[in-house]
Amino acid sequence: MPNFNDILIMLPEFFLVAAACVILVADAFMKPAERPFLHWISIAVLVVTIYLVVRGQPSGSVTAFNGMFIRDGVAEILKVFALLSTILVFIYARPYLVDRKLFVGEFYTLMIFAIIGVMLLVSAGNLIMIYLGLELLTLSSYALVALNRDSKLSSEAAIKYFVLGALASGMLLYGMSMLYGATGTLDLAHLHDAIPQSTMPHLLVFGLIFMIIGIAFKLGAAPFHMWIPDVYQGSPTAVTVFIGSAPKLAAFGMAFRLLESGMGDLSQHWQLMLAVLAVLSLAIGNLVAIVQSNLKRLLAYSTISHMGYLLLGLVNAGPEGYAAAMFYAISYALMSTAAFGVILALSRAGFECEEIEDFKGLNQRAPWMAFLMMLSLFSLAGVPPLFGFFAKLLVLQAAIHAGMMWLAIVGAVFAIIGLYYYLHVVKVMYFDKPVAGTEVRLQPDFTLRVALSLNALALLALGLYWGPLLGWCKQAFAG
Amino acid sequence: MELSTSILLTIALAPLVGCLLAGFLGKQIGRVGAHSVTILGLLISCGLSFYVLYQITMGGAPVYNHNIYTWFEIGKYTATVGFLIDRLTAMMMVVVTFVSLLVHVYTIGYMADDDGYQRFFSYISLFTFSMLMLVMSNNFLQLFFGWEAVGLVSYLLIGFWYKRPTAIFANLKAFIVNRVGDFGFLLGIAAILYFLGTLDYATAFSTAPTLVGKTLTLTQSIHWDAATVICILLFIGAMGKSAQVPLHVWLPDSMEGPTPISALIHAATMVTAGIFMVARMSPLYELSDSALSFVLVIGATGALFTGLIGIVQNDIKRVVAYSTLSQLGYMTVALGVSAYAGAVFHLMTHAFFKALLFLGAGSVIIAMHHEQDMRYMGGLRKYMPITWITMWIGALALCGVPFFAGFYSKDSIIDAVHDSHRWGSGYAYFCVMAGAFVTATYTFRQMYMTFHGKERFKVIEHHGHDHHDAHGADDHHDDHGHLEPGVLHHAPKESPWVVTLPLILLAIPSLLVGYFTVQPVLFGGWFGGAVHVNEANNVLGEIGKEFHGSLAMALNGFTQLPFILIVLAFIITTYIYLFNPAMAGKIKNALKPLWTILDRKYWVDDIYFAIFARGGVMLGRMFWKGGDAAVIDGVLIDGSASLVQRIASGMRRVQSGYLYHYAFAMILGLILLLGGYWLIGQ
Amino acid sequence: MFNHLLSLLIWLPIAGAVPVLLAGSSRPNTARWLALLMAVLTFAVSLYLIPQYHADAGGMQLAESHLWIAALNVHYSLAVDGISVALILLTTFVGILVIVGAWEVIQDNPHQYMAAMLVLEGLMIGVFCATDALLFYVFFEAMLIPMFILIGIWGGPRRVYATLKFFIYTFLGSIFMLIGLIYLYLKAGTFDLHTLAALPLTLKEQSWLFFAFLIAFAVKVPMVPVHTWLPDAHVEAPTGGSVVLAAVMLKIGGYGFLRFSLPIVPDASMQFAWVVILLSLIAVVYIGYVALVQDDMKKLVAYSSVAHMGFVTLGVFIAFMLVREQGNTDAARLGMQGAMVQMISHGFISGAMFSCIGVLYDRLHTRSIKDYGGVINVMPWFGFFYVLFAMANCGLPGTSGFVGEFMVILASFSANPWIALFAAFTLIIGAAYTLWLVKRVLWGEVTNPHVAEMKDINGRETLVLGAFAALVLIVGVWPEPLIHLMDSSVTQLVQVLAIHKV
Amino acid sequence: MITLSHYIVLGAILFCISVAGLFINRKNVIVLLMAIELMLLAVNINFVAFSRFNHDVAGQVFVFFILTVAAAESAIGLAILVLLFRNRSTVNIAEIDSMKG
Repeated sequence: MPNFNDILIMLPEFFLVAAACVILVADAFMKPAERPFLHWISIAVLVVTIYLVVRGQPSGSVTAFNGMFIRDGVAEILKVFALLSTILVFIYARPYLVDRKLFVGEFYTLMIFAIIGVMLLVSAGNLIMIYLGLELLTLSSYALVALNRDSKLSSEAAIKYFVLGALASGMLLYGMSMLYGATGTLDLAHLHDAIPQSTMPHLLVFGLIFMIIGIAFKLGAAPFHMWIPDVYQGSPTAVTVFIGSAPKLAAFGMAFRLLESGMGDLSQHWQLMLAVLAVLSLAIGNLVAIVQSNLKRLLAYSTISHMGYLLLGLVNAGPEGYAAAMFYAISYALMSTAAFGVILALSRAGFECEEIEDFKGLNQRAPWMAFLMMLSLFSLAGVPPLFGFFAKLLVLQAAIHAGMMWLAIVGAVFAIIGLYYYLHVVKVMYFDKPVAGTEVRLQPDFTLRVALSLNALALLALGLYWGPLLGWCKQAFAG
Repeated sequence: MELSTSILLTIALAPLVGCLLAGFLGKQIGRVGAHSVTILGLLISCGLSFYVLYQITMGGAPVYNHNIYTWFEIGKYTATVGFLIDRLTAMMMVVVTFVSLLVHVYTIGYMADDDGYQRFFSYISLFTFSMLMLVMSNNFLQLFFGWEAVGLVSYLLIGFWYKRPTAIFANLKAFIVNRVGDFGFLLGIAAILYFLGTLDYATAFSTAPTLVGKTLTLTQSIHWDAATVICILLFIGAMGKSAQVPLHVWLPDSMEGPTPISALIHAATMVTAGIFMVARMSPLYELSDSALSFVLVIGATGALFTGLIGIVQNDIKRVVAYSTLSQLGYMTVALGVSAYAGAVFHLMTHAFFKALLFLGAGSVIIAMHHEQDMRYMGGLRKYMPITWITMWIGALALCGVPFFAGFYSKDSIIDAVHDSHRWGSGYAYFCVMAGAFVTATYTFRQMYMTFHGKERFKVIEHHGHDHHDAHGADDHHDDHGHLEPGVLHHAPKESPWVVTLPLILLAIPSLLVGYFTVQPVLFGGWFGGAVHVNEANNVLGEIGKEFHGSLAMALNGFTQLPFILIVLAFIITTYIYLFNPAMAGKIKNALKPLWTILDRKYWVDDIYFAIFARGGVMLGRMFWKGGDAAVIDGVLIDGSASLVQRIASGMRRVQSGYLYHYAFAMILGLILLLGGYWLIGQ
Repeated sequence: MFNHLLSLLIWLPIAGAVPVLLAGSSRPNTARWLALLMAVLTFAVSLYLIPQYHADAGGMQLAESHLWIAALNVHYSLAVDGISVALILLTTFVGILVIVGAWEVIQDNPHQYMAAMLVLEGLMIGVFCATDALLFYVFFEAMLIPMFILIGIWGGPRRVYATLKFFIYTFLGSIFMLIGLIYLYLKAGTFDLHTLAALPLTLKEQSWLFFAFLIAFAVKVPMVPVHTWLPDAHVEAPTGGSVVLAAVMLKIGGYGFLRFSLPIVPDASMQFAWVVILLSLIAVVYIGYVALVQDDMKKLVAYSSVAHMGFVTLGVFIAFMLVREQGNTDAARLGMQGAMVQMISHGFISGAMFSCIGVLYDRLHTRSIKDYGGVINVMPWFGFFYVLFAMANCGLPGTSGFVGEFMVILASFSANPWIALFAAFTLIIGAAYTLWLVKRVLWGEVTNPHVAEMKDINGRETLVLGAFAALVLIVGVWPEPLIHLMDSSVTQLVQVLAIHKV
Repeated sequence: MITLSHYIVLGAILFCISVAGLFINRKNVIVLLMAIELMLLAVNINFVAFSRFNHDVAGQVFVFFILTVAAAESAIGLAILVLLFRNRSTVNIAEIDSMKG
């Protein structure tokens, strides 16, 4: 029988659900002119949620509703950064949506439902919760991808995303069912205890494999990455920037819950599998990115490679490995929001500014934007002293510590190949002359400029002083 | 009483100051200013050099050997800059500064309206400074400094007329050939440091005996005697600097430079640096007979075969140049038979009469408006008597006619070779003896073709501008409007006093210096500790036993084989060039092949150019195109890049855009994982 | 402030870059003067090192250390020894000259150019100060960004190829070093270089680490066969870029060997010293020949840089043979000192050579040798400097170029005569390619009419070249002060070599 | 006597059919939606069977959730399908390939 304490523990989620409903209704009664209120309200809601998440944070790990819901350090960090990135997404998205007549209430409600899904996912304590959180996130994302109803590409992206996503969650469920069969429980904690004395080891591993597929799909690790390029390119940039940030954190959380909390004892199995996936992702992501001409698609492939690096952290299967992976997920979320943010800032009505050619001579047109883009690109490439470098450092260290020197070397080699296409974009921005027809928006929305600058400069700042963040991550897994 | 450091510093630095003033303030102080400051500097250091010589010889000043400052000090290795002043050094200082001073004066006339007037004075003063640093050094580092510095100035001066393609080719050639020698020289110094642990002369010489028995291990099987290795390496340096075969090729080309420096650098001083160095290192050389034999053979070869080339030369300066090569050979031979004093003595006398010959040749060239080909001269004696007489003095000295300076030095060398029992001395004796004949032949030929016989040049009085002695830079050639060779605008005339005065001042020592100094320098052990000769090798000592004074030696000289050869040469050349000029051509045709060999200088230059210059460039191009461009960049760098490109564009096709392919990929992934697990399960 | 002197040195120029950047393209002169001010200030501060650093004491001095990343036990720790001091002085000095040199040469966005230069300067100083491996690595890599920008924006026609090649080449080298460092960190639990130096390692581990370091620093030096980025980078870089690249950046490679390979993996370094020595000798001979046939002045000088840097690596690694096989520490010191002096002097000479080429390029806008000839006729003063630096480049005694090579050759003869034989070959080939260049550029009649119109160097250029010339001559005539500055540090390094870890 | 394995095998067969349906079918998107439904049903069979044999009710609870979500999922799926048809007036998978490479 749920008591009031359970509700307190889940307060942020409840608050957000309530807010989502309010916004949904409010939007119905609002005149289009009043939409900006909606924008600010949504941001306010998220800020309050962050506050609730941080304030109510218990020292250790507590559960609610009989272990359905876990609230611990990991969940806290992931939620905070997921919410933060979503706030950034709201700010970046607005001018873009306004220009394209997409500035509608659904966007905000769907986003908030998606973020609720993220929050449930990262603090799920039970396979059912995982499934529900995941579906809440993905179903909202399907709709968001299709937000621009008149775009061929969007609808194509949506259908591809939908079908593959359904396939993936089907496999996940299938795996869950096997796990359930092998252990007779859906609760992750009990699962963890039940696995050792399970009588059907093969069934367990089968279940594990299907689950890994679910995770890999959500992360976008090869060979379950096929949806990423098309969805990133096809969906409105305002949605792409979201898909590139919070869901990745959620995916990491899901991986952690399932693999560590649930199946930690099977690590000797899944470590190797993840290593294989990591190598594939690094290879495919970095290589195919080289031949891209569309920046969004290029960043999509770079996402795949980055998920490969994230997996390097996971294969360590130890506290510092998870810390490194989470650190990597956070850094990636910040970097991709910054990169896509620049695209959003520069695009104007009738000009998406998503082809690499569109960035020619950006340094002459908008030096500051070019500089911010350069920061995020070098950070993505992992060049010190930027944030991305230290994230790479940590995951490489995790891999080496796990005794997988070969994996670290593979990662290093592909880092070099990856460097090439990031540099190529910098080259286009700085060394080429601007071409006609790519006149970017010169005076982006003020809040956007501020937020974007903060976001990109944070990559530098966190590069110079990232100790506390790492400490926070480590401490989350220490317990 | 002890020499004062300040004096020595003044001697060395005075020319440097002159150089800097003339060089950097040339525009401001003008021509007169330039030559005044430099000549003043030279006067100071020349005067002080004489004073030092006096102090060392008569004044009973002890040998001066002190360091000025430390160049580096690393553990037990120290390199310093300092002076060692003993009789050898003092004599060299006097020779250098004296000849240099005269050349400075001479230059006033010779370069009178050359654009690079100030620059030229700055260079020759810089040269004097470098040469002084070389001879006054008390350690190998400073020696090498001077060694290379004179090379630099020689490079600058040969290319002084930098518009002439031949000049800038010659100076590059000179520098690089010298560098080949320095290559060995530097290794020699390194070897000394390795075996003796010091760069300081005194220490090195005092510890030299410890070299005996030491060997240098080149491979497991090859061990070379330490002393021999050191001496030969050092001598390779001398071969470069003193133009010994096979590194002699640069000296004749160096005649591209203005005549004054041919006299100063390429006859009197720089080229003798090698001889000086070996004499200086005598304590080391005495330890290795094989090294000395090497020196002996090299020197002897040079003495004869380069002289032969001189016979077929028509360029008045080149004749002198080849005679310089041959005379350097004589000095080297003397070194080879441990007659170091003889070598240095010949070095001194040669400095005087060879400088005289060069300056005389220069004076002739002035008169001929920079026509250097002797075939267009002849009968000049009535136009320029002073030059004529002084040059004859030089010529006789060169041939070694008794009483002239050259006689004493050269004959004693020949005797020394005769008495020596060192391996190769037989060959050397033949060479120097034959060399005496050859020397006389080309010398008389040169004198006859220049001053005697009928005039082979035409004079067309040329109205409008009557310009003075034509001069170096070829813009003057230009306003001659290039008539055909041998045609002058106005009759040749004697050069101004600034030119003739040095000739006279050089003629005097060329005539007398031998007579008065042979006794002490050669047989009186004048050099004292400066040169060291083992008793076993002391050939000069042997000769000394039969020495009864300069007069007796000279009189005795008339009866010796060398003099007879000179007379023979005199008769032949006189007949050919005074009475039967047509005969020269006949002989030439009769001995065509021989003549060709000599005219092509034994093809040495051609071979070098083909192998080293052309070959080097070819090799470089091969390395560049083949190594860097093709293999490293082409295959490794760009190759791997394009490989990545290709793989990438291949992989992107997998992303076909078809939903069922995407789904299929996921199934493949599933199969991969399941299969992998199954495999590992096996 | 005394105990933060090094931090000041690093951050002053970097912070100074901000106002320069803010000056904006609209006020170029403000940017120029600001940049110059910052460079001069930095130089002044660096001069203050000389009294602060006690040369006789040697060792790491002026240390400052703050915990940077507690979770990873990474420290922001700086300290300098004699070698670093010398290199820092070189850096700050060159820093001024490149800014003066670029004064009116750089016309588009001078503020960005100057800012990049200042940032670069600060980062390079950081490399020479860092005593924490990770900090070193951060500075080491961060340098690439401003250099990438410098070459890419203000470079020549093929700048994109060159700058990408440069960046990726160097990144490739260093990423493996990073893996090596992580491995060390996992063993030692710290990135502190002292601790790592004391860390016992098996020969197998050492060998792997040695090659990880080798590739990183070999690319930077650069050593054959990973040198091909240098000619391209130099040819395309703006004059200032080339000067910094040649004068300072290459030294970081040599410096890295001293800080990493020698102390951390001495036994492997001993075992594989022959590899480095062989490569260095190849650099001297092979690259000498390649330089001979270049028809682009910058390429020629770039190749000669490779050849000269060969002496640095040579001097450092013959020290192993001398110490361990013969116990001849003094010769080892001689060789290593030679290497150090060579680093400094090559900084002057290559910087000067590239400045000279810049002077010519600004007038004729071509670097190909055949377009020149007879320059001396119109630019006598320039000719004076050019010949001086050329002579220094072929190691004429009395110039700084001679000192290092002389010492290295002396030492290498003690190590093995054959090494000395090949090393000394530079006397010939070096003279050949340098003087042939001089012959074709300076001497001869003026053939190209444009050459006839060239003006002699102006005051600004005279200042730059004169400053270089003064240092070249001072170090050449009296190297003792420089050597004394580094001697105790070198001695300590040599003692380190003698310590066996296995 | 029907054992657990029979159910598992049935579930597996259904799963395979649906998977096959996903990537063998090259014509209609609707078929894809059906395949997805089928897959969920396969999962449900597993759950029910396991929960029955493990004497644990949670599995059947899960099935209810899956069914609900499946409904929502197919709703969205159909919505997207309509959108797709409106934009490209076709639902043939073989023609949906404007983004590739």
